[in-house]
Amino acid sequence: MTKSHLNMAYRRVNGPGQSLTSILSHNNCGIHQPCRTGTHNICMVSDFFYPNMGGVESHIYQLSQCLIERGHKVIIVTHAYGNRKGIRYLTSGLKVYYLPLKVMYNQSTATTLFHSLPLLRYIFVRERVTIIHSHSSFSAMAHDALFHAKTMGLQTVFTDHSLFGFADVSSVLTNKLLTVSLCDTNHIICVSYTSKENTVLRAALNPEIVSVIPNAVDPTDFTPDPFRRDDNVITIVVISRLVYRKGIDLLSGIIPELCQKYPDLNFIVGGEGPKRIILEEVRERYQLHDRVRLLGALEHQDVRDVLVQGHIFLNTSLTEAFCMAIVEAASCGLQVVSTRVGGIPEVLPDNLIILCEPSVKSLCDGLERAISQQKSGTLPDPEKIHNKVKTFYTWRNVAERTEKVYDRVSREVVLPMDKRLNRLISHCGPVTGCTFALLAVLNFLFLIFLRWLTPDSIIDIAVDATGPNGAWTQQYSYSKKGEENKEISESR
Amino acid sequence: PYPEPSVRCEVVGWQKVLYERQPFPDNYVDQRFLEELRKNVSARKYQYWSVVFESGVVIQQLCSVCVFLVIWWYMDEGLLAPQWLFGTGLASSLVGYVLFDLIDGGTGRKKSGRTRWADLKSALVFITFTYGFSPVLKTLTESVSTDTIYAMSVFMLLGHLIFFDYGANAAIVSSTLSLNMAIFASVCLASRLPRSLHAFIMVTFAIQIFALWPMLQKKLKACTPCSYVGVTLLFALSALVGLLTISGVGAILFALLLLSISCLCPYYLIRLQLFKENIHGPWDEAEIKEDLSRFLT
Amino acid sequence: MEVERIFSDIYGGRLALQRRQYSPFCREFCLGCPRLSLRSLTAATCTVWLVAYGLFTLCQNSMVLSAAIFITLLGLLGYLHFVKIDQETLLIIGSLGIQMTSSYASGKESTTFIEMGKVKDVVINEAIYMQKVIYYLCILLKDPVEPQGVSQVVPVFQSAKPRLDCLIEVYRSCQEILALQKVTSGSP
Amino acid sequence: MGLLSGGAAEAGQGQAIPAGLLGPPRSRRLQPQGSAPRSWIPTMVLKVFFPSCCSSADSGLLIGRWIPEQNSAVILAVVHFPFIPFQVKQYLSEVQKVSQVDIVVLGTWCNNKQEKEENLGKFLDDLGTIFSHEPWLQISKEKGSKFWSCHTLSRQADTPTEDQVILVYYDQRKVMLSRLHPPEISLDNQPGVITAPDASKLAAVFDTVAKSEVLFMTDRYDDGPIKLTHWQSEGVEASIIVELAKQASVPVCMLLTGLLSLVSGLCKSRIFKFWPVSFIWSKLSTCEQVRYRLEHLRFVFSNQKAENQNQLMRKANIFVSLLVDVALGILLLSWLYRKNRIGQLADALIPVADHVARELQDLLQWLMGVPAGLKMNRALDQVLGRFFLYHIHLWISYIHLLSPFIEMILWYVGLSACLGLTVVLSILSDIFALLTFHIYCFYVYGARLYCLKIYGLSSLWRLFRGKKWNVLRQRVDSCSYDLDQLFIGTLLFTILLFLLPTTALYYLVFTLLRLLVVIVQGLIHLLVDLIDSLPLYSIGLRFCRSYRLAAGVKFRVLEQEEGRPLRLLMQINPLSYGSVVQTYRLPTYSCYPKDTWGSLCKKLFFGELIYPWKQKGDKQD
Repeated sequence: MTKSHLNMAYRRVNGPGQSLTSILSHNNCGIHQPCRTGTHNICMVSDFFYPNMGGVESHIYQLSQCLIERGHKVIIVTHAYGNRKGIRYLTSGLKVYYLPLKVMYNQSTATTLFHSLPLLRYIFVRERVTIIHSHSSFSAMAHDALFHAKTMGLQTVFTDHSLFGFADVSSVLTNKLLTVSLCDTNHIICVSYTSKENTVLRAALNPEIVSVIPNAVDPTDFTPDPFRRDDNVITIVVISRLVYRKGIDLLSGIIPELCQKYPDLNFIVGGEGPKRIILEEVRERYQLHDRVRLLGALEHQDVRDVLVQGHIFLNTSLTEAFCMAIVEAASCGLQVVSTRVGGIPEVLPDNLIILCEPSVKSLCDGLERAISQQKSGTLPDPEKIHNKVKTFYTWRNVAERTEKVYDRVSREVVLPMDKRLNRLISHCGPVTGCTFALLAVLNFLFLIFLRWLTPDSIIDIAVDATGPNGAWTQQYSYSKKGEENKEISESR
Repeated sequence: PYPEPSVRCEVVGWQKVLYERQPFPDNYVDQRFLEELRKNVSARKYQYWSVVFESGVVIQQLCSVCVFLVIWWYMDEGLLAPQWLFGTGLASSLVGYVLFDLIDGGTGRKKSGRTRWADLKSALVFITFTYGFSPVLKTLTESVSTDTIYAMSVFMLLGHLIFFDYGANAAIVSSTLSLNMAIFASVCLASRLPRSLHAFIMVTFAIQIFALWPMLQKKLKACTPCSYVGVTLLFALSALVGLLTISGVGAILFALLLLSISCLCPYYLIRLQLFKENIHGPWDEAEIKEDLSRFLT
Repeated sequence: MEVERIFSDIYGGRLALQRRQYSPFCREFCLGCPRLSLRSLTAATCTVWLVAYGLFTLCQNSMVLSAAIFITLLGLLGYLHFVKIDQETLLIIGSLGIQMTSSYASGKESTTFIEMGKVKDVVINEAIYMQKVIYYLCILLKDPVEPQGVSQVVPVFQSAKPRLDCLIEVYRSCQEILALQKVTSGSP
Repeated sequence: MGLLSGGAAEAGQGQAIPAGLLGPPRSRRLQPQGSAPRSWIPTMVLKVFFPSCCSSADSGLLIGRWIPEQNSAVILAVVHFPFIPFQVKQYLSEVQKVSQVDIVVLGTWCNNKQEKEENLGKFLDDLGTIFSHEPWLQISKEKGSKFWSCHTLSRQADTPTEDQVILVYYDQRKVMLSRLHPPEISLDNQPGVITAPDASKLAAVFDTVAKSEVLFMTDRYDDGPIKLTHWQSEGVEASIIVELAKQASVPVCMLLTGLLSLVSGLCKSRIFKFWPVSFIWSKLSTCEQVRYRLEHLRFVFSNQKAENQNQLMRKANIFVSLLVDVALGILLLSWLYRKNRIGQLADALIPVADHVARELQDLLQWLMGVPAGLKMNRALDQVLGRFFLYHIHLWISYIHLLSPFIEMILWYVGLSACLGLTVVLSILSDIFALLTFHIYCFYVYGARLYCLKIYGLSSLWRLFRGKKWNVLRQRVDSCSYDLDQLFIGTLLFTILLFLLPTTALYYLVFTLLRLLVVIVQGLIHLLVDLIDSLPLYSIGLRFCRSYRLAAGVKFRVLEQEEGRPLRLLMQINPLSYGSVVQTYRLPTYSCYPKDTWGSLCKKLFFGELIYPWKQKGDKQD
């Protein structure tokens, strides 16, 4: 293990090296800076991060960027993706730890509740982290981090990005686990009111400690471009992962219906997944090869180019906490037709979206309405839509509201061990509560052992790459200085 | 740090939208919180007798397994001559074959478009293969101990009962698997019989009772429910009688089992419906009502 | 001119950093790891011998004991000759190159000399090592194919893993010398 | 003079340009020097590579090569007084013609043994005007002190500089003889790194010294116009044997090449083209080995010279390994043919084969019973057992048919030991393969049977679950079978399932036997490969003359005092044995298994033929 990681470290680009060189050569005071008043040292933990793509990933990234902009220190901890192990730096000195933990099931690490403690504790200590912010209830690592943070007496925030039913057995179990891991979390953030209700029910929480902070899109990435689409035909764009939860089966019913009805209707489907086969079968069966384009997996930067080719955006999801796709589409000036599920009704005002029931018939009606509007030209101008949507969701706003949560959390007191155990037992039912109380105690003992093994005093404090006097900002001055040197030597 | 809800925000009132900045803190809890919470949306009211009627399928299947075992026991003991069994089996299957077409006046056959020639062919295939393999079957498991065989066949028959298609659409239902398990069990048991002729006839009988008989049942149930009930009762009685000749206790236990399945279980089902508490809300994953297979086929 | 300072490695052990400056463009850093402690040595030996004695009591065969003695001796020799590094030296000669010498406890020395032409930069890097996240000094080698890229990263002080403050000290003087190098090669 | 000095002069001009650009900043920047390093304004450091053998030479001119892009001077030799400048220039230009290195006069060297006389000093100064070079070095060594002073004069700046100079002493002989290996051998390898010689200055220094070998051909005793000091000035190294060998090698090579071409022509002749012969020819490892050796011989004794060092090394390695091989072989030969060891061997051989066969028979008997209390299907068990027993019976009779000739065969085979130990070993492995042929057959039968069963079972199991393998989508689809299909499938499935243990057991036993044989053969092959591929010559070279194979250089800082130039000693860093072997190991023909352990186990489980990896099994199937 050792060797491999060192080797891995060698193979990295020298970006981080540069940044470190700069800071080390110029401000050694920058190393031992205390936590600035009013700003926090935040550690985002989640299994899902780049190179993996999705809503959670972009949320974490954008939020971190905006927080750094606002002067906080942010680091991200996730698990290793293939060859991408170790420590990387992203734009504006955002530091990402790719920990070498085993991946169990779709990009979520296996958890033993203990094995990740040594590394996480080392990171929390060396980065002087004050607030742990975990993301996504699917991520085992996020829950581990919450657990360990509580053991170490750090403040914790959790963001839930997904909705859960209560019907089947699996959801019952997951809800129980969520109850346990959230029962002593300081604050929870949900992306929509529906999601908040859902989370409050699942984890049996006090709704006062649950804030609703929606996702956002970067409106500059999604600008309309009416000339890219040809108005002789009407194009319907669908961009989502091709899985059951996204209602691809509905789509496979909608496509033949409408294509038989309207000869001048085209579909563009972006995304990849197990349900792709169904769409292909439909396309073959109804001879729609020239009218239904399956683009396959899309890079995030290509999404906009696909969106602007269409007039209408169709979202057939069966469940959504906060649908970013429709916001992006609306921001590109498309008329959005979507199913009325989850938090979608809260996302866009009624004049921008046509909500339907999750059935082929209702969706077809909605689409026909949109088509007729399009034909009669009563749809508003894309630019107008864009300018309107632009004001709705911005990452800066998200960052501000999240910052408020941090401020509030940092003023709270962390439960001492005994209170924590009591809370666990009283809050999570006798059996589960006692089990996890025991685990918590074991974890605490493990932590003490680790502290004895490597005291905090011999852990190097990490160089702060972000912030006003961080390495990243220093770097430019460094290079400029180099320039000056050169000039001097030439001038003489 | 939060702007206290001022006077005008009572005027404005909170609304459940995300795209507007509202003068409330992010963790504001309105009285409309959880108003869309529903309970027991999909709870169904069951009629007792309909449930009992539906449970007929299970009874039938249990009885056919029981009959099969009884017959096997008789042949193993040598109390039943294979020729006799073969004759009755042949006769009953012929009768069943005729009935199969009479019941719905041959509409089903027209729909499936299966010719009699195909039926004859598969029948011939059965006979020839079983007859050809019966010597092999005879010597197949002689080195394996009898208990192993019994355990295996019991296990297989249980599997057959579990995976059988009782008309509920669940994930584990697989009629193919259940039929195969039944055949496997029958082959195992047949290999224990004294002679290869016995084995051959046992396997044929297994085909009749596990493969052909359920088809006929399905049709009966669909077309003439009352006659179906009658047949079920008859079949159950015959199975009980057969079991009674072997062991009284077994017969009593079996009878209790049948009773509980046909009467007690429905009662409990209806009782337990009252305690059902199922939370629903906008967060639920919407299920697709209409079948979409029509677009593909 | 020789300066000696005391630092600690990532395990909290004591490290002595000797810094010799021969000339403005030639410096030597000599990092002495803690010597082989008698306690651990005796502990290892005793454990092996106890195990051997246990075996001996089980199977009355004196071969076990002699084998144990041989094993300990060979193990010690091997350890001293191949594993235990007493001293790591980093010699930087401006406009000539960087030389890394690691001398084993047995006196064996292994040297690597990297010419200045190949050195792109000397940086401090982070890596995940066992259950720790450590800093380490490393030399980035130029990629001959495309000059901006880095073909390879060579770690320095690999056996004695000094902490950040020690690395910073070494790193600074490296940067000074490299800076001279860069400026002069840049000017004509 | 004009004509002849042209080269040197224009060379001087050529190099004067960059140096001239460098000149002014350096000279001016010197003044603030000495304060804290931060404020110290740097200059390009001048490196002087000085041969340690010249350190005691009398005063004179330093001749060598000036490498402007690295601002370093490689001093090759010292020209002593008295000389006539014209002759010096002439001589240098001649040397230049021969060795494509532009050797010029770099400066003066004054080694004042007795008390320092300044007239010599100023004489040296105005030598600089005769031999124009930029910068003009002045290295001088006082009596007693080991710290030298080194001045560089440049036309623009007349102030001599001290501490911008590094004196690097090098051992001229070693540097000339050693060859610098590309660094990616010494560092852990990185495929992309191929350094052009000018990129790395050390390579430049090395090949400068290596090329100007001509310069070192004159020692002080031959009466040339000028006297030089360099590593051979005490007398040129040469050995008569080497010369003789060089003379003799050519005709020998001619002769052997002729023979070899004859032999190879014979090998290529028509008889070996026909199917069975060529097939067996390709299967026997002896033939492989012999062919391999023939190739080696042809390579070694080919008349065309080895164009580069690698080729030469390779030739030497092959030659040495051949010699060692043959020597070992002859040793063995002499041991074998003493007091009728062949006869004993032959007598021992037949009983061994018999014994093996008998053991196999017992094994089969055991299998036909109830082995280890396993539940086997008796009928199948009997059938298989009888079949194999008959096979063994055939085998034994064959062996006995063969027995009278064994000794003779061995005797002739033994003669082949003079071709080398490897040939004998490969013959041994072939004999072993022949003697265990029956095991091989058993293995193949068992494997085929087992393989059939496994595949049948797997597909029938899919049918049993109501699935089927979709070939187009490469996945398992669910599918609805007809009643009769299901019935027959399940019937067969049951039968196969109950018959599986029997076949599996036979397969297992014979696979284990086969593996045993394969392992033995593999060990023999390993030995052969070791002898074939070990680069003995290189290893010997590394052992005796470690500087000949240089991984790089290492520097030692000699002790020094303020204001004097920095003195380094350049030593050669020898290549490690491991990298020697992996650089020079000779390619071998042997076919090792390509598959990993996991895939091997998978193959074993599914009953595919594991060895030979190609079509050696076709003989029976």
